[in-house]
Amino acid sequence: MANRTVIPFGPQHPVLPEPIHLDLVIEDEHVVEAIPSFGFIHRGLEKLVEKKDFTEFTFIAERICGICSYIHGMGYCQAVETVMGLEIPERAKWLRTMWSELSRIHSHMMWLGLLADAFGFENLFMACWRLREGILDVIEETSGGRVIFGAAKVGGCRRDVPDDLLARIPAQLNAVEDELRAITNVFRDDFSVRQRLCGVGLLSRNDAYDLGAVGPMLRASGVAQDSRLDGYAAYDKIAVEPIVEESGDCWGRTMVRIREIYQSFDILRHVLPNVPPGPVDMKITGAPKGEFFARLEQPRGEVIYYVKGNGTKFLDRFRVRTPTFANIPPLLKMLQGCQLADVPVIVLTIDPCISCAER
Amino acid sequence: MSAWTRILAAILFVLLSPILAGLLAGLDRIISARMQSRIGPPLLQPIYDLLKLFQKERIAVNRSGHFFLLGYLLFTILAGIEFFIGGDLLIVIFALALASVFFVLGAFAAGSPYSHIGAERELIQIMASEPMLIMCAMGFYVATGSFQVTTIHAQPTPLIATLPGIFLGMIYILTIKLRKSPFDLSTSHHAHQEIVKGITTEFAGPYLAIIELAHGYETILLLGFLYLFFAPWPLLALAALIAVYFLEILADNTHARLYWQWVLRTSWAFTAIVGAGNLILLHYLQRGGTP
Amino acid sequence: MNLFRKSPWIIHYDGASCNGCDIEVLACLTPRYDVERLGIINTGNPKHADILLITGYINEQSQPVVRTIYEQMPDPKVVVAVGICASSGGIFRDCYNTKGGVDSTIPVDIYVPGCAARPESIMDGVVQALDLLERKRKEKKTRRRAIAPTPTSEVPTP
Amino acid sequence: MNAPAQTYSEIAPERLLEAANAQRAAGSRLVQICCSRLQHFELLYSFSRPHTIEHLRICIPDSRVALPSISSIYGGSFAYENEIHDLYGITFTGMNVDYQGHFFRTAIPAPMAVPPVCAAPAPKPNKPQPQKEPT
Repeated sequence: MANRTVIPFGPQHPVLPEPIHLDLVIEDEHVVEAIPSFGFIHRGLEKLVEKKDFTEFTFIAERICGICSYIHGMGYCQAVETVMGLEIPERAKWLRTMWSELSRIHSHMMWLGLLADAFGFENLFMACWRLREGILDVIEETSGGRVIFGAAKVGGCRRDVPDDLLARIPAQLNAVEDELRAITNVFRDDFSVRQRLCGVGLLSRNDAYDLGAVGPMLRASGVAQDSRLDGYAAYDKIAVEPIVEESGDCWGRTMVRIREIYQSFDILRHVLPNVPPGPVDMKITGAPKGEFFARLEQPRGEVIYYVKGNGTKFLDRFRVRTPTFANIPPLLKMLQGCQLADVPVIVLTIDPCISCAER
Repeated sequence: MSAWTRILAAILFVLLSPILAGLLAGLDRIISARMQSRIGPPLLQPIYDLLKLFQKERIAVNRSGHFFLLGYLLFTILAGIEFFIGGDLLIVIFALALASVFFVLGAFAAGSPYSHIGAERELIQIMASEPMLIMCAMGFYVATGSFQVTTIHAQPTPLIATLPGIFLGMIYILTIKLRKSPFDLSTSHHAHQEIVKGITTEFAGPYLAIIELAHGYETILLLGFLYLFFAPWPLLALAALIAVYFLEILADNTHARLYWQWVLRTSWAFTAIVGAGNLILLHYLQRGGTP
Repeated sequence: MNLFRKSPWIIHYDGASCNGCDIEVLACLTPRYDVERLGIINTGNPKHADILLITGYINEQSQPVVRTIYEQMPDPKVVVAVGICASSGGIFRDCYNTKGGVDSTIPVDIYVPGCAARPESIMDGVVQALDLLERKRKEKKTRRRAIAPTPTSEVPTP
Repeated sequence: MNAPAQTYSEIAPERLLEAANAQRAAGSRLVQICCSRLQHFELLYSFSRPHTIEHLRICIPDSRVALPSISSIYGGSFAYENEIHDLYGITFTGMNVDYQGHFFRTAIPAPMAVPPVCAAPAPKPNKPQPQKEPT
């Protein structure tokens, strides 16, 4: 069996919901080399910024990716607002924080399910996705949409959330959190899950830093980096402690994400009673002129929006560097020498969002 | 058994097994779904699936592959007939092994990398499960002095009393044979897998139906093996079979898929300890009893 | 008996989309929506599938992939375009890398609206596809009887 | 906001490797490389330490100017460089992983190298015809 074979992995593959293609050179089920190819979802939406009005472009920014949709829209708006020197109303800032934390929880829970599916644990997949519906219910109640909810707007939020609804949400969240404990315990303690995660896809601290890993990837390798510390939206009034694991393997990354879910629940419990009264958006006059890099923390890691305006309604350049794009070099590093059975698990631990990466 | 009852048993096996296996699989899917807090498909779903597959278009990937699949089906049925007419257990095991080899050859002939890896893994699974099947036959022989299913079936005391270790080992390899987690390496019924559908990737429509059909016969045959342990008490046997099958579903729903190295290692270790241990102990006791 | 109505196996391919519809397609499989009630299995293997669910539009690189998947599926088969992007290109229609909706590459039978399409409407689309499957099988059978045994005759593409 | 200070500094293309080496010695992380098509091509290399973010700006008149790859210093930079090569047609020399123009396969070669049409409401129904890039 010791001859080399090349296995085409993807672009249509049941374990990967999204098209990415890897040519795996394998020898006895060990991956010698992984050669990825991209471009299956490349849309070129950055170029659209030259055809669409900068306020209208928010909708396209939200559709960079359907999973972290809200944070994309919000990050774009934040970059434009900084260029224009706008200070958005306080209530909008708190609502933005609320929605981005809800997005983080829903994204991480979805990811936990997909990971379980990748190592063949169907029951766990179903359990995670069942609970995720509870979070989607909250998102739907507050914004009207399930995954892409169009609540971001240059200058604030597109909708206000009534105070009685805000008061009701914590109880809903607590119910989800209670049930989630049982599931995350399985990820932490179950024998067969640990067999599949511990020591798989090791990424050392130095490699993670040098290759430019971001988000849970970087934090699971022991680097405390979290863009929420920069204090955008209402994060300057909330104490956020970066969650760090030292092991640097798939299990460590799972633990980082699980602990982040609970952290987000805590943040939401702090945010929801403290949303100040007032308007949620402001009138926009003029057009952006200047350039700015906005850094935000997505569920998948640090995301960067670059906006360059020329004083007209149409921006010169919009660029987004998504976390998945930054995590591709570390992924290739981890895939070398792993087992074929581990490929889906390792690919999933970067929480790949190919739509984000290819835009 | 007279010639006529034998023929009747053979016909009943050939006709009823697919229906029985279909119902069993349907129940399996419903119970799995309930474990996952879903409602699940109708009870007859596997039968609908099978009939639908026969109506699909035939895409000829490789003719020899299809010939091998027919061999797989034929030898599985032959093994089953030999078993249910009360024939020789060794012939049953050899026919079953031959059927598996046909299946693997069929997948190798298909020529896609996924089905190749699936076939390699299937070989490993055969390696993991075959020793236990042979040990089971040996156990029956040591306990009853015969390889004939009729003789084993006619024992006055249930064999579970003397062969508990062999029974445990058979349950273990049943998980492999039913393609349940953590042993769903070569292909898997529902869970998504890194090698897509593994060994069955390249077979479409009626050919996939043949595989499903053969798998159904194999399931019934293996349950027949387990029945022999309780032969004098049919009701207890039925209860035991239901309990075992439920256990398999439970294992499927509480485990991740593991590596082939792990599967090979543990199944050999487990079957060696419980199976061979049981055999040695039994042999020793019998000699001690009649010096 | 209309077996295709009872046992539709789906395969999902993500063209160039934003993922919103993809995760909704997956959500259909999970406890709240549970399409296995209708006998639907997400096979992930084109050779086993009856219904091709495509989300997102077609671009330069995904075009041959979509075509291959479609050709690998044995007849009868139905294509469901999920979401606005898959139907017409949607919000990304003006992008330089867009070839248009799924129907620019393969024949589409059912269009599911929405951005992102909700699980309910995806399920509705799939259920509408079920009747088509049986009809296509019958059409093919009568056609084959009419024009003698040419086993590789394809369903004409509209 | 207590966001870290962002500094922009312009350097000559020849000094790129030297500057990247200096960043690496200072312990910075490569955050991103962004190319913009204005009347000229403008590349922004962003480096970050925990509390600062520095952008190095490089301006080149057209895409025929080849730039040195910094992948020998920052191993992960190949992704950005391949992307810029495919979308803007700028050549990088000495990339550690070179996709030869197949990182993003687009219908038209170097689609983003077209300068922006500022302030025009842009009703552009004529889609560019696909052409194969000679490789």
